[in-house]
Amino acid sequence: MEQTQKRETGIVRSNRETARGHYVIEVELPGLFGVVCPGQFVMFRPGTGETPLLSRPFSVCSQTETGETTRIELLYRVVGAGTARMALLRQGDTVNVLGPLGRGFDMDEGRRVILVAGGVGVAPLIFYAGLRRAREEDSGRVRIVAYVGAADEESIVGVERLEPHCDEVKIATDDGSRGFRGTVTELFRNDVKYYEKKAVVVRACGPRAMLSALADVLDGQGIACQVSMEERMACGIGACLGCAVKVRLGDGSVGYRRVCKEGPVFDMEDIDWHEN
Amino acid sequence: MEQTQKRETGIVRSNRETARGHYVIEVELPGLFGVVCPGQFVMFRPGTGETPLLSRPFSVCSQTETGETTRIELLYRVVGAGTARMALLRQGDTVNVLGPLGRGFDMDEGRRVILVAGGVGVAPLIFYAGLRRAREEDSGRVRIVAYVGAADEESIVGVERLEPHCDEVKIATDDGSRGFRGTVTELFRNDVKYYEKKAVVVRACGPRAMLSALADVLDGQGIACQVSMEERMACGIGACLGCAVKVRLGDGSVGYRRVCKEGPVFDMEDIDWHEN
Amino acid sequence: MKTDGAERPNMAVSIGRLVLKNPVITASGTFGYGEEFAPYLDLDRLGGMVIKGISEKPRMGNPSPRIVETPSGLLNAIGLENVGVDAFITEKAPFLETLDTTVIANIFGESVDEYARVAGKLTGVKCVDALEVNISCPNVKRGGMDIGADPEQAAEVTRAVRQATNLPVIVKLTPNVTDITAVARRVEAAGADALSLINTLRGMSVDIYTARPRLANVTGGLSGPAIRPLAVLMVWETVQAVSIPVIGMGGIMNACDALEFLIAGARAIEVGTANFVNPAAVLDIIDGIERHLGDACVDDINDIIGTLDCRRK
Amino acid sequence: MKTDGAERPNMAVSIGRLVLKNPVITASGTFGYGEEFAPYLDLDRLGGMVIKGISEKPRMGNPSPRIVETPSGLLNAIGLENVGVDAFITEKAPFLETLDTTVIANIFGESVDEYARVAGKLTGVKCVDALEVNISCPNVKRGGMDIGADPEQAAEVTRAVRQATNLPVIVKLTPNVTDITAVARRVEAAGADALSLINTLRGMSVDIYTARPRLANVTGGLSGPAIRPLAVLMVWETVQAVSIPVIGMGGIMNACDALEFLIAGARAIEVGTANFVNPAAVLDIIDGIERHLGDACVDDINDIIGTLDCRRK
Ligand SMILES: Cc1cc2nc3c(=O)[nH]c(=O)nc-3n(C[C@H](O)[C@H](O)[C@H](O)COP(=O)(O)OP(=O)(O)OC[C@H]3O[C@@H](n4cnc5c(N)ncnc54)[C@H](O)[C@@H]3O)c2cc1C
Ligand SMILES: Cc1cc2nc3c(=O)[nH]c(=O)nc-3n(C[C@H](O)[C@H](O)[C@H](O)COP(=O)(O)OP(=O)(O)OC[C@H]3O[C@@H](n4cnc5c(N)ncnc54)[C@H](O)[C@@H]3O)c2cc1C
Ligand SMILES: Cc1cc2nc3c(=O)[nH]c(=O)nc-3n(C[C@H](O)[C@H](O)[C@H](O)COP(=O)(O)O)c2cc1C
Ligand SMILES: Cc1cc2nc3c(=O)[nH]c(=O)nc-3n(C[C@H](O)[C@H](O)[C@H](O)COP(=O)(O)O)c2cc1C
Ligand code: FES
Ligand code: FES
Repeated sequence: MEQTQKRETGIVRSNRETARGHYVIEVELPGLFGVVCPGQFVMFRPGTGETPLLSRPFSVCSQTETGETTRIELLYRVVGAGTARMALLRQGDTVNVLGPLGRGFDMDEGRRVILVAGGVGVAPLIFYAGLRRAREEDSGRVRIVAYVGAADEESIVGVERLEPHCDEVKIATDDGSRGFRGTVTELFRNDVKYYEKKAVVVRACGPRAMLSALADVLDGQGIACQVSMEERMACGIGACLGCAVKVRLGDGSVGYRRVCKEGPVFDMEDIDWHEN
Repeated sequence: MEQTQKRETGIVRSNRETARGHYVIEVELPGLFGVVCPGQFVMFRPGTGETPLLSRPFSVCSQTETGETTRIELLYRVVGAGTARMALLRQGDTVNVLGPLGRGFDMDEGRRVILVAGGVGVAPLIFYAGLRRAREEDSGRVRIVAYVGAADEESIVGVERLEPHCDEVKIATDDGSRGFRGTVTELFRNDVKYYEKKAVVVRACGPRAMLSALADVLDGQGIACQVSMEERMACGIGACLGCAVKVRLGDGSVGYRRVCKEGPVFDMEDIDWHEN
Repeated sequence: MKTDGAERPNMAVSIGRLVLKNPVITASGTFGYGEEFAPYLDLDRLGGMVIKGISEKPRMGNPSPRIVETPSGLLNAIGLENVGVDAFITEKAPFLETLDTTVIANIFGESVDEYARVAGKLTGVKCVDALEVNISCPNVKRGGMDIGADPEQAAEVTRAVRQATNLPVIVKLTPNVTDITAVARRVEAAGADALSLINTLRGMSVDIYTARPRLANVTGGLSGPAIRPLAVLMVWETVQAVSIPVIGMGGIMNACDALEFLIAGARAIEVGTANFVNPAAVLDIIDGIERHLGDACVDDINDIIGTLDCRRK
Repeated sequence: MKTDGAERPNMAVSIGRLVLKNPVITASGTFGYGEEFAPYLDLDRLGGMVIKGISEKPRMGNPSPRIVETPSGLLNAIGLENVGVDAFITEKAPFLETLDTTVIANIFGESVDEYARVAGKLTGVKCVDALEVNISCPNVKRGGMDIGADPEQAAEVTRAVRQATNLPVIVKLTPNVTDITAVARRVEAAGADALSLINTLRGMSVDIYTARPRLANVTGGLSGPAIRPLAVLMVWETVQAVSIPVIGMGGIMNACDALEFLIAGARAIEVGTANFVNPAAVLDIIDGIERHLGDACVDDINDIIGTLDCRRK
């Protein structure tokens, strides 16, 4: 099924706080999106009010097509004015959704998948794990292990949603209040030697600092890794050039790529981790 | 009881559309206002969101003090961004209210009262009529006749609230869909000769054009009239000088007065009706 | 002229030799090379489209963050990233040629000569109907100030471009000046066919938790509704100061905003930041203007341009 | 210096000879003569208060409408209505004398001499601790432009006021200029003790249904959050250009906004439009700054002033 990119007026079906400061919003959209690829995102904006001005990008966390409509879920954390406004949305409110946008994760590679999530970065990985499992008939059983990091026990999100799809979910908290004490990349670093390089692929999403640390861990390991990057976005469709991320080009030089268009998912080795 | 002027966070108790584009919002405020004088107003702003920036002025339409809290009702028409936002408020939402502010109508004069209302201008006159009746024991029976004008039948507001307090409510609509066909001042002009000049007082509120036409009708009639004026306001407390209305000064010259402080209620003859 | 509303009003306007099917143009840097918006609207409906600023050589642009939202505004420091004039001609122009709308190339340079060379290269490119000269570039000589802030330099660039091309030349003015009409008059005298204004206003934003600027480039340009009152005034003053047509822009989000500029005297308007909020914003604006004309029983858009009535009541 | 958070941080700042108990001052024209706000807050908590602009003779001001809201902004054309310097001294000063806060009189004139005369009359008035000279007045000679837009005239006014008073002289700059630092340097050289900026930006708004300006005065001055990014930049640039203290303002609505200016180098800040949205806004700002210092373990406000770090990461 082909993907249609549209700006739609959707209706909020539910909007609940699932962990401290973290919410899941479910939105019903008219028409069908076609298959969203995990890692793709939407530009989201409440349907009324003039502030904030711009839409905000959120990874699609789940998608259900039901006859004539599409339901999507977004998992978000309140960090500023836009997400604070979003948390006030109630059932029946109208919202604007543009998408699905960007390049998602490659889905078919690897017989073993490692997911590395920092905070709300878990959102596209939940979608990835579920879809990977659903497609298993065709491609044989996949082993999925997820590493999930958060500041503390209270702000862990998505674990209960990952568990049904994963063989194992490992948790790291900065303060050790649940699981490993430390960052999720430290937790993963301890395990990395046990994985069989050629069979596994890594899919990661989280703050840049986490992804950068992950790049360090994987450096020279020969494990294929894709990361979903975040940058501030104005348009989400490749027009404003606001969401530039620095990449290494084939010839050894550097250049910028648009997170919203060439990304948000990039091959880890393409990113220039030294600088924005 | 003395009046306390405060900025309070109130809770919306109800917010209903009562005529096309016209709403009544009931807000509960902590603490007591003291007796609000009809014609006084509040500066009102939804408690969340950044637009619009400024509070909007609304005449108090009713006030109930219940032990520890004050409930006020505002009657408003959606005309722009601020009132459109206001119409979205729901029960339980928080709002900011500053008031009561300004100078209200003189309450004790006149054994016969004529109320002249244009559109939502009826709000403070409803309050006035009710309070006048309530105080009747002390001052003897007052005859209250209300003239209410609106564009058409569907946008007439407040009549059902005026009727319990008034001996007569006369209606004018621009298109004649209910009552007299024409403006409320034309309707009143037909009657003015029947009133006994010295015994009656007029209390009026509505758009400037209506009040100006009323000033024409009353010109040289010797009938005491007070009008509630509208101007755009930023602060509501006399600080910005934004709400200037041109008045005639004792010495025949003109000057500006602040609608929010020296008004919104003025003696009709003090206003310079020729210009803003 | 009044109409009974049965016929659709005339929406065509002319900017000198340039005839636009309606007065709504997408602003440079906010509509990519057009392609990006093709999934969301029929590009042929546009009055015109100004292409992202083009320089002689490709430019990489600034580090991220390049944008930050401010109250009713957008602060950007893209750094004029673009593919360069040669790649524009080979890679981007072919798509634009397929469109039935007026295409205006926005050009800039770091020197007067670079402006002239880019103008020269774009002259004769089939899809390019006019040039918009962006003189809001930081100029090395005057350290941080825009070329366009100096009437003398602005005029010099205008003359150079004028000589390098036979295309209509629209000079885009910067608002970061004491008196925009002084620059406007000099640019008019130097041969511009039209003026467009305003470009962004210089601004900055500070992250108080890190004590660092929110933009990697420290400063940026402010666009969006926040700047509209400033833009409307500058357009109105400029219209009175020159006799060439003026294209107005700055914070236009909807048809009402567009009409403010048209009534103030702009012959056409450009829409920038609004394209980010809603990629089909320009269509709503075109339809909204047409509806307004219908409601007001005006059968030609040109009959409302410059009708602002400033007499005291 | 770091603190363990047990003690309250020092909030006092000095602007030359003037010592303020905290850096939060109410801006001219937005706080009346102070009295109007007495029901809503304890005025003694203010770092300072700038009085509505005072001229030699009373001024009636402009016709209504005088204000209109724009996106995140307020456009005003009050027309400098005020009671005049004599009535100020007899009617308004006595209340101000009862307060324990720094009172700054904002003055303006239509000529250099008028400035000097008003300054002279206010010198020695007990409640007046300093003068803020508003040079954003339209000047007949240069038709429409501000006196303050011309470095030469700005310096002349500064010199005249400097000679007429021994009070600290703060010159309030207009943002409607190509290069505010050029004006700042000239004003500094002419003897100003401090600078304050920014005043409002010139703007206008059109009612599209009547094709008339929304302000009776046609044009007005834009304030409020919309202008904050422009104000922060001008303050930051000015701080680097002069060695006298700079007071920052423009769209400060809360403590975070105030901190942007302080980090950018402002020694104190003024709060204008926010007073209209919430008459007790300044108290929230004072408390919020203090809390921020506590959270960041900084025990002196002066330790965060000018700490903006613009190095690339
Ligand atoms: C492709 C993509 C997918 C995303 N998916 C999710 C998701 O599934 N769930 C979720 O909670 N968040 C997600 N984000 C981040 C989300 O867009 C931001 O949290 C949001 O825009 C913040 O808006 P705000 O107005 O609340 O905060 P603001 O007031 O705009 O900013 C608050 C803080 O967040 C930072 N910030 C703002 N926008 C971004 C951004 N785009 N990238 C990185 N940092 C930012 C700012 O620097 C600032 O420190 C995603 C971002 C991108 C680019
Ligand atoms: C003392 C006072 C009491 C009022 N009481 C009531 C009331 O009880 N019920 C009610 O519905 N309205 C009342 N108003 C008017 C009300 O304040 C405005 O309708 C409201 O501010 C409009 O806000 P907005 O954002 O919806 O419209 P905007 O977008 O601000 O303006 C829409 C239109 O309304 C006009 N307008 C806006 N503000 C005012 C104003 N203050 N005075 C006159 N015209 C204005 C504008 O010129 C414009 O044409 C009162 C006004 C004053 C000054
Ligand atoms: C992200 C971005 C990029 C821009 N790039 C250019 C450009 O390359 N050339 C140019 O002349 N103007 C550029 N502009 C300015 C716009 O064309 C326009 O003048 C300005 O944004 C004001 O209009 P608006 O408020 O409708 O956005 C850019 C603006 C933005 C927001
Ligand atoms: C209604 C109003 C009246 C003002 N009057 C004066 C004045 O008399 N003198 C002056 O120097 N500035 C005056 N200003 C400018 C403010 O002091 C301040 O510089 C400007 O509003 C920017 O700050 P803000 O965005 O916090 O409001 C006035 C501003 C407003 C909104
Ligand atoms: S967000 Fe506009 S180009 Fe990516
Ligand atoms: S609204 Fe500010 S003085 Fe009246």
